[in-house]
Amino acid sequence: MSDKEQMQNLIARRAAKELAGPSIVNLGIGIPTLVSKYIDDENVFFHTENGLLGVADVEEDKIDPNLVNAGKLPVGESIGASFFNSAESFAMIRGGHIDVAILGVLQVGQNGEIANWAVPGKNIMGVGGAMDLLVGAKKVIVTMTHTNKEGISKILRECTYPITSTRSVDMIITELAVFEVVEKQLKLIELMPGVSIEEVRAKTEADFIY
Amino acid sequence: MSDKEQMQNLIARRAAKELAGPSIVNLGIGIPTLVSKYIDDENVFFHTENGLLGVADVEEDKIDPNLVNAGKLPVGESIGASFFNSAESFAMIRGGHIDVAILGVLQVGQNGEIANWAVPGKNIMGVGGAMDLLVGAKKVIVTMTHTNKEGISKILRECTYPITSTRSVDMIITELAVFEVVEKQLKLIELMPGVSIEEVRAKTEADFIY
Amino acid sequence: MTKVHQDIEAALSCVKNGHTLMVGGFGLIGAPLTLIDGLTKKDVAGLTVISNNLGEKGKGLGILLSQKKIKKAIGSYFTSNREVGEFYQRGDIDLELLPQGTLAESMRAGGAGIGGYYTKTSVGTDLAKGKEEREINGVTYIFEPAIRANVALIRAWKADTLGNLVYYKTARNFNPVMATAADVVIVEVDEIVEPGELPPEEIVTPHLFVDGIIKATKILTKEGVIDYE
Amino acid sequence: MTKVHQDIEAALSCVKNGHTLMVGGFGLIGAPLTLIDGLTKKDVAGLTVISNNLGEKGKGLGILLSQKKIKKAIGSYFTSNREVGEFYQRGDIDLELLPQGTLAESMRAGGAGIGGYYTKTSVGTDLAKGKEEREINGVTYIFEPAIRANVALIRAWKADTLGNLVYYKTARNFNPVMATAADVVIVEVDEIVEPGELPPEEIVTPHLFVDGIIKATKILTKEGVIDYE
Repeated sequence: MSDKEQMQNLIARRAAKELAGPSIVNLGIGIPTLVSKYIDDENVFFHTENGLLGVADVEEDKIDPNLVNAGKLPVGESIGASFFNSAESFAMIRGGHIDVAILGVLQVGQNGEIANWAVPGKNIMGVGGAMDLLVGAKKVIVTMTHTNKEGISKILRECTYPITSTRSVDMIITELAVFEVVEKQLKLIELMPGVSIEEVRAKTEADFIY
Repeated sequence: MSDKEQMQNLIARRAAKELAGPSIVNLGIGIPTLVSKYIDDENVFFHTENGLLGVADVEEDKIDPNLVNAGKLPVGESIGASFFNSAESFAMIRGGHIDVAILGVLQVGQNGEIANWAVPGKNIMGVGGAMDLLVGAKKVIVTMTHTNKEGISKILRECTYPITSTRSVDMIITELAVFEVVEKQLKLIELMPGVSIEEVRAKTEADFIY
Repeated sequence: MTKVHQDIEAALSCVKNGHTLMVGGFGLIGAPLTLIDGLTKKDVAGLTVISNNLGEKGKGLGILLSQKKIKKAIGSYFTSNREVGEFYQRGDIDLELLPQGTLAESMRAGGAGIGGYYTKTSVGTDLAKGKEEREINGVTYIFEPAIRANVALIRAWKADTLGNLVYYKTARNFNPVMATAADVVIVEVDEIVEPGELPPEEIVTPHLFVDGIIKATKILTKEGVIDYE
Repeated sequence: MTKVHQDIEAALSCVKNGHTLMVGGFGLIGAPLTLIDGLTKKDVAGLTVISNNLGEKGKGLGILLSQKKIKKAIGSYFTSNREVGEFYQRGDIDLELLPQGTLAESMRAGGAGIGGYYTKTSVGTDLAKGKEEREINGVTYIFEPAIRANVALIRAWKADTLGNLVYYKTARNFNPVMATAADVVIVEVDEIVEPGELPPEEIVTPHLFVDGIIKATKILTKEGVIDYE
């Protein structure tokens, strides 16, 4: 594994600890997709908005081009899985039938609002299911690298990119720390192994309670 | 057959002439239910709003208590039939996917509006799918006895009972005559066998073109 | 984890005084007869019942009505039980009458996170009185709000132990819609099977909608409702 | 009567200049690749395409874009085809971006005779700008109008000759919804069977929604899209 992959897996493994069955979990594209590897609870069921409850890993030789997740990556189906159409799938999401959504983001504000679909100055070209998941999932967990490629904090006082929802996420997990969002404020609840609070402070623009 | 049954079958047989495949037809309770007996076109498909496309007659010894039409009467299913839920069924109706609805009524006004769900002075207790069919079906045909038990015209200048819809029906078939509704006016297009225009005039309160 | 209840009291422990219940079925067809029978034996009052009709007199939900456990009913066709009219005349029940399609659509909206919607159905009739009108692309619609319930009691044909459901013929009717629109969904079924026995493409109600499962002991036959062991 | 077309030109004769088309699929998965290929060979222009995305560059709907047959696209995720951005920059295409759930729900409304509806999705974001807000039971929603099309081009797994459809795994996606929301619905399928071969309880799209059927000749495999005889 590359350093980057190790970091992503560290974050995904920590996110997996938040999941306990029975629960219905929707995993976004990127780091969230890795979370299922670390789940060994048969009562955690994965939902993908393109129309499947019961997403499972798939072996290379069993790949079916017509069985994919929301990132269009090949997946398998678990025992007891079901397929449904896009309107039904988003009815589940908006209707409050998804317990946890785990999402990647571009930015988080210190009020817990996120931006993960558009960058100012670029064409607004894609939103997918992000806004639906934000308004519909009972709990939203963000998994993200703490800083961008330039080393600049992605946890900001305020999102500078267009927000995805006025709903605050519930938890933020990075390679440095875990935050809860309580009454629109960030609260650091855990440092990742070997990370100091000084390092988190230095790499976080947002104010947070500790 | 009793006189009443003969009259009902006369009306139903005439209504059946209006149906030619390919078409999707919803039959109401009462006389409309009899129409399917007189259809011998395999491309006329019967829809019932409780969730079946492909209603067929059923023999006494094959009755299934869980296979009924909207009048809760036992029916059969044709080859190529499908079942769906009530929301899907009314989505079909409202969404314009039903070609013809054949309905019974209490009254018709001379503008073609009908009343078939409530009687003044009695509790308003039931409406069922009548209002949905009126707004959704491409063509609505009324089958009815020309007069009520007291011999009074049911085709009135104006409905005195609460109307089912502001949409006028397209055709009215009684044991005496067939009317089309053209631009909110009744037009007599056919006398039933052995019936004189004088008899129709005498038994019809509404104005009509002939 | 299992969603399968062994006794009816446990299955119905989620139903509390004053609750709003959705109850599946078109008349007795597809109605959760076992759960309804359980309700008639449960000490509960002040219920609001959302169901197409209130059974027939002395049958299905009709028994619950006779027991005066229902304070309000929302449905499309109460005519099938003449006792509803008697209760209404005496002021012993509130009624809300909706066109059948509006009833179904409002539940679907409630289950799908839709706050309300515009329908053509009932525009210009007595059932639209007091309802907001809106013209969209030259057509007049009325606003209808979403409906939800505390508990839905439904009937299906088969459930796997996860709660995936399939339905039998026209006993499907309102059941799959109600399964989406209540905080707690309890289903009675003719048969309980293992996960994997219902093909993924054929499942009508995915298990995320279902909270409790019980085997039906009341069955609708040509001769009426019978007990089944 | 048969709905089965033998050649692609006949199947696509319903598509006219300036039409609004719904095209099924989530990327290439479940997309009507045969019908799209037919469109690339048809002399047609000024289309509005409603589809989750516009394929990839040079694939699926991406070809149609390159051919400048699309004047407007309504979808949720155009990012998968970078050429869409280039066209947009040059003013060669109009885009309407909707959240994926709103896209699906608006089509469902269009097919179900619903004029419009209120959703929580996108409230307070740039995608809600200019849209009517309404509070219902203390929650803020925005109004979204129904969407319909002149023609829907979809893909299913099996059709019987009446037009009843079933779908394969996640190739289902938008296809069943689009089947309800267009004046003319043309489906391509892997297999055409006789009426009665699809069990009545398992049919996903009843035949009343379907106008034309054609056997697919373009198939998505692990290695990409291939021709199939």
